[in-house]
Amino acid sequence: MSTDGKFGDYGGQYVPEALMPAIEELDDAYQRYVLDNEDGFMDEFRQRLADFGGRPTPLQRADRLSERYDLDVYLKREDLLHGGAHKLNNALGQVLLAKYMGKDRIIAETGAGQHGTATAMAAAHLDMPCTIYMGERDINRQRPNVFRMKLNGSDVKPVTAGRGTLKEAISETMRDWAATVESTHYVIGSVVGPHPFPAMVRDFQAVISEEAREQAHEKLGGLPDSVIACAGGGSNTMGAFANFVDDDSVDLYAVEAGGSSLAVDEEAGVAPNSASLSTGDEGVLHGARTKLLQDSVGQIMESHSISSGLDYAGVGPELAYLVDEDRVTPVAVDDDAALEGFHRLSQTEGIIPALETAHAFGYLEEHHAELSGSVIVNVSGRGDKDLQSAIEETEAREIPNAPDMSMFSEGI
Amino acid sequence: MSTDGKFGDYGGQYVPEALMPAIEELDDAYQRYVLDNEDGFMDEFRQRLADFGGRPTPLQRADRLSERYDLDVYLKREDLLHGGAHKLNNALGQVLLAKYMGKDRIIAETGAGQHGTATAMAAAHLDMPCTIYMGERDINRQRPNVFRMKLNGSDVKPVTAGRGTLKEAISETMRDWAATVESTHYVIGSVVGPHPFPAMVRDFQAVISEEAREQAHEKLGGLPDSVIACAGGGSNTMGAFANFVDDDSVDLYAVEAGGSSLAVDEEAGVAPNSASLSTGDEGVLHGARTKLLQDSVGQIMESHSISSGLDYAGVGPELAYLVDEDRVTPVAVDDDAALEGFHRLSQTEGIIPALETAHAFGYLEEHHAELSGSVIVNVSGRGDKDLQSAIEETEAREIPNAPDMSMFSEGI
Amino acid sequence: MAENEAIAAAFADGPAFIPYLAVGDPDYEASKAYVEALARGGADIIELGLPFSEPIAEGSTIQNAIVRALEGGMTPDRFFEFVEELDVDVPLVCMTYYNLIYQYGRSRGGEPGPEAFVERAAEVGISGFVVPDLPAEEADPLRAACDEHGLDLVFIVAPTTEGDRLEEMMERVSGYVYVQARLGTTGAKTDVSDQTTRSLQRLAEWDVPKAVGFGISSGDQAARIVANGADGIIVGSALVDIVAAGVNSERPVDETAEKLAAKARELAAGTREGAARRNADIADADSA
Amino acid sequence: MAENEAIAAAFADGPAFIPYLAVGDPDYEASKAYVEALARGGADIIELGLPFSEPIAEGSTIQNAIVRALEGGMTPDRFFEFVEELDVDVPLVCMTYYNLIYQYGRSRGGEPGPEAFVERAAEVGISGFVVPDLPAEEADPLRAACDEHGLDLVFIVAPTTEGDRLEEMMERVSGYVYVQARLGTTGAKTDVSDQTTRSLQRLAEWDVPKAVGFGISSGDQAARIVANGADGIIVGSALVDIVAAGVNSERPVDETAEKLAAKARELAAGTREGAARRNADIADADSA
Ligand SMILES: Cc1ncc(COP(=O)(O)O)c(C=O)c1O
Ligand SMILES: Cc1ncc(COP(=O)(O)O)c(C=O)c1O
Repeated sequence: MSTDGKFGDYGGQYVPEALMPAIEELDDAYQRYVLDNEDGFMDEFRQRLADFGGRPTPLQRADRLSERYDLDVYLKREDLLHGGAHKLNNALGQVLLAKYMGKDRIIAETGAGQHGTATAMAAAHLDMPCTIYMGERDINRQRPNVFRMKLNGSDVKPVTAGRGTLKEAISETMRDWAATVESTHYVIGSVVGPHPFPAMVRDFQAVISEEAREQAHEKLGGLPDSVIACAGGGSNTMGAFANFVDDDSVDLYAVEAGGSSLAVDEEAGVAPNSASLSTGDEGVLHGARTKLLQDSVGQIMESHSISSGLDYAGVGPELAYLVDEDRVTPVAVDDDAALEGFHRLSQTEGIIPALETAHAFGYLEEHHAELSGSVIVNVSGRGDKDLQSAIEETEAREIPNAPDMSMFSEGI
Repeated sequence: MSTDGKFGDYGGQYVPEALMPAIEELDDAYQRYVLDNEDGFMDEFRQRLADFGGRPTPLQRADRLSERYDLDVYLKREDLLHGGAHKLNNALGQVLLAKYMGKDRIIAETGAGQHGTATAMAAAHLDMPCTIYMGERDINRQRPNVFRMKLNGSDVKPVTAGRGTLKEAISETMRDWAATVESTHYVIGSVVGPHPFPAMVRDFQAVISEEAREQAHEKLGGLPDSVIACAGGGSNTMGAFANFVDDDSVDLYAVEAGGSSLAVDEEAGVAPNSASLSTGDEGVLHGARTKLLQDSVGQIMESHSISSGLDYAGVGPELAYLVDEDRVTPVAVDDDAALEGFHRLSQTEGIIPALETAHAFGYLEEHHAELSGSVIVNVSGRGDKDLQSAIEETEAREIPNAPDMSMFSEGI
Repeated sequence: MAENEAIAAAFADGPAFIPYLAVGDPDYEASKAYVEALARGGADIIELGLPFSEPIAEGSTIQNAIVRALEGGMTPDRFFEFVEELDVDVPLVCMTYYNLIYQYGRSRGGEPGPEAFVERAAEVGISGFVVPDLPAEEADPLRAACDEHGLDLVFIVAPTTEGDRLEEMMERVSGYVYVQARLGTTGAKTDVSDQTTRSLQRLAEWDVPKAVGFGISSGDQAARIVANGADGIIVGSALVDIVAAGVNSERPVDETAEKLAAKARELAAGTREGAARRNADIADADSA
Repeated sequence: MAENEAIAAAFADGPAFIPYLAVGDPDYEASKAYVEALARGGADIIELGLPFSEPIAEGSTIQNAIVRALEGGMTPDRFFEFVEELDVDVPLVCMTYYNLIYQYGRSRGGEPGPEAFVERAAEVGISGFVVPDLPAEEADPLRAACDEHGLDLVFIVAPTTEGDRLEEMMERVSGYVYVQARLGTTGAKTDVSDQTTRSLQRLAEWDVPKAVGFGISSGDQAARIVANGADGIIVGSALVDIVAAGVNSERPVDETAEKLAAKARELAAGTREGAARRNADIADADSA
């Protein structure tokens, strides 16, 4: 990354003028506290990640998958992080940073609720008042996560504008921030948004590959041949890749949600997938230039995935850049393959992955023959949040390795 | 413990004759593999607990609770263990032991489903066919856990006899075991049942206090003044106490479920609590002599607690013994206090505890003034499984620190 | 070690038919009619189950009977009353779980321990005990109380019981041993395991009567088992099934009692038939 | 840097009233009637919003207008058609988000970049642009295209914009600066922040016209702001509210248009009134 917040032509700061001082202030804080460890910020961050978050997470050899695929499959267990996903690495980093910056309030938006719950946890832990914006429709689809946020003392604000989903929640959070920049920090949930967010979130998540690289040396005696991670916005992805990017021998695979099809429906403005790296075009969204799912005139398309955490029309600008540079290979698996991956890991290794994560295992199941040697798969999160969708989506399809779930046909 | 499986007069092997060879075989395996580390059993167990389970779990200083209570409160974070509770320590140990014993099948019973899910995970991980018996009524109350077991490839067998709850499931599992002892290991879920289960399960769970003791030396520079753990069967309790029992300066508190009242309803055969250590009498249940909730003639009473994992009429014989010896202080907090503890930890530390665990925090909230210095609280599990009950039970009461949950009145 | 005379007498003239019912299933009066029907049908000894809330050794048939009996209000004191009132002329063995035996003293204001229970049982005319969750190793207090009152203590020998454990048990047993026909818990099954034969052989060196139970449901089976050397057959679930069917179809008590008597007659006849065959075999062997 | 003559002319004889509407809200024809009503009501310049699917800088009022317009089928090409067909005699400024400007070239088979969009905008008679998500640092390509076609590029100055950022912006701005009255996003508010006064003071050294927007909803406010030194007032949400109310109450288009015209008259009058007051103040000051 160059210091101007660009990754090649990607990135930048395409935001309303009113937010510029806030992101400049944040950029300054990022440089000082994160990059230069001023006041021991990074030390405190790492210590809290260990004590509160449960780091390091294991790098576990998946014996049964290794046998099945004739590979050395290793799992980086972010599902064991407090909250059940890698999201806390970033949320804790940003809430702590907000404290160092003297902010006294946190806001965030959330779609599926994973980033919201991580932020609410971090805010409770660090005693920061926290408001989470969430589309009304998403609230109704993700009630357990809403409840978790409220239990942690966050104020969950339903957003009724538009369709009541993530995009409206993002606008609403921007709106709040634009009015409160001086006291408030906006915790963005992935490696997206204007600089410094993509770089900063990557740096908070990079602990994943920092640990994995070291653990690989211990357990594999060297570097892995490939690293695989699912990609929505791309924060677990960049976290898992960051410390391997300079190791040219390590292949990096970003697995996107292929949804029901990679083709788009221009008419309806709908892409039945969330594969912006694989199929998107360059454009400007939510503060950054990156690869997007958009129609021919530049309206953002509604994306789709069975996993709400991957269901986003954009992707982190650094990933877009690394794909253009041929450093990261973008791949996509469809909803069915993701469900197959979900059941495979659950049955074979006793780990129920998030549906997001399941895409990485769907890729492994479909393409293991193209891989060789040792593979690290980032288990970005656990699937407890997805049980209901997994039942419904599995029932609606023919998934070869699905268990009999007839007893759940009326829901769980 | 003496080698005859007794803790004072408690313990023993009150089982049908048909099971005696199985528990003798198990006792032999326990001595060899667990106590003598034959074939490196304990080394493999510890390695798998680390890689698959995510051990060590942190000992975290709870800054905000410490301030609130004017104590040094430390949290032993078993909620971060794979599966979300301490249960995996035991399940993984027993399934691995079954493998070493040459068994080719695992059975277990489960009430709330926590032990069942832990066993199903361990069985998937170790490629052991697994059958879980669960009362039909419990199945309907704990559907997400049932689904998790099935996802992990276990066969969940509904038990329709009697009231369709834990006790019938236990009988059914015994029945299966009695018919299949040669090929099958019965994974008991707590420090209960006939010898060697209480000792063996304690030894598998003792990793909690082994780590905590070492971590206390690092973080507190010495021993804590007290250790607090909730107690149902008592496995997280004995796990948290085991390595402190010989340290006379460390006070040990076992917090039982006081339910709605410590009084009993002889007529109905119901104890509206699960406080067998605090209020029970000596008797014989499920293979061991221990303290029980029973009516005057010795029929076992129906126990009650808002937390299904504490809802058991017996308790581990070793705990009964340690209470008689005045080494462990049995205390009880009622449902309301447990809910207050649940909300307190969630709001103050960003950790949503299991309702079982919440009893320990309810005790801290009510009795912190009687404690001094440093306190380790065992966070035996996370509360994701309890969100629905927490809403319902909170709504039915006046809990001073409960968040506004009106939006959830129709369920989550 | 005391030997109860009534029980010894029951085995004196040939193999014994020993039926089991849960007392109080489905209610006090019906249950009395059922037990008396068994006596009428030819029982030599009757095992009377005192229902315990956690019957871990039972199959689901008997477990359900126990639930019915408990719901019908059965308690240890009602059980003793029941035995006292019973109008039968065969020895009665109480089958229950140890906690009820152990707590009875306390329920009467004394100390826990088996003495009070055994004393009261002797008073009402019980001749012995079977306690499926009491291993021989823990049985000394109960054994002592039985000795004091002249009652038998029956142990269950599983197909897997051998060596030291078997020795310990045989040292403490009196009346008869309950030979468990196969692994598993109680429940009516149609096959007669050859584990039974092996068990009988293993027990041959002791001269206490060997009664075989678990899964016997027909006169035919009874005959074969007795022919194979058993000194008695114990039948529970097959009889409880009749009670359960009566409950489910709301059959009048006397009809169910009649069906029980008929089944008892079949089983008793099978037992005699087996004895006859065995004697014939012995005669054959003698004459060969 | 080019200066658009029409816009310069609009500020030439005193402060300008600059209303905003989202084009296509709630449909093409109604929207045309509404924009024409604004012109009738005395608009000096009109800001025409080309709806973008992710309007991150808008308050919920305008966000909802944009949703309606998109649902009504508005697209960049329809927007240009709309402008072409519009029968008004005031300069028109296109307000939209950068992605639509950037992608337009590609949608016509060429390269992405702002040229094609600007060329087409110039063709249909647009005089300038406001692009709320395009910071000055990223604006050079658009600035260059505007220069080529004689169009203005308006930047928004926030209360917090100062120092180097302000310099960069003022170097690239033409037509007018959009002075954001207060922090936050668009939306009708009743208070006139004194952040506005400070902003105007900070901008005094540049002689480009300063139009104040964000939260202006009455003629009174307009008058006060202009009296305080603004060269124009920009009103969006207060007008969009009228459109929304019309939609919600299913009012006939011409009635809503009339209400818009009336509101425009009020705001235009306020603007003139403010100018008069300021001149009087200046006269006062002069005579003092
Ligand atoms: C478990 C998990 N994995 C992955 C993602 C996708 O986000 P990202 O691509 O930023 O890692 C999410 C988002 O909610 C998630 O919850
Ligand atoms: C989180 C948690 N804590 C505690 C318990 C109680 O069990 P024990 O007393 O054996 O630790 C349970 C049982 O399900 C549990 O799930």
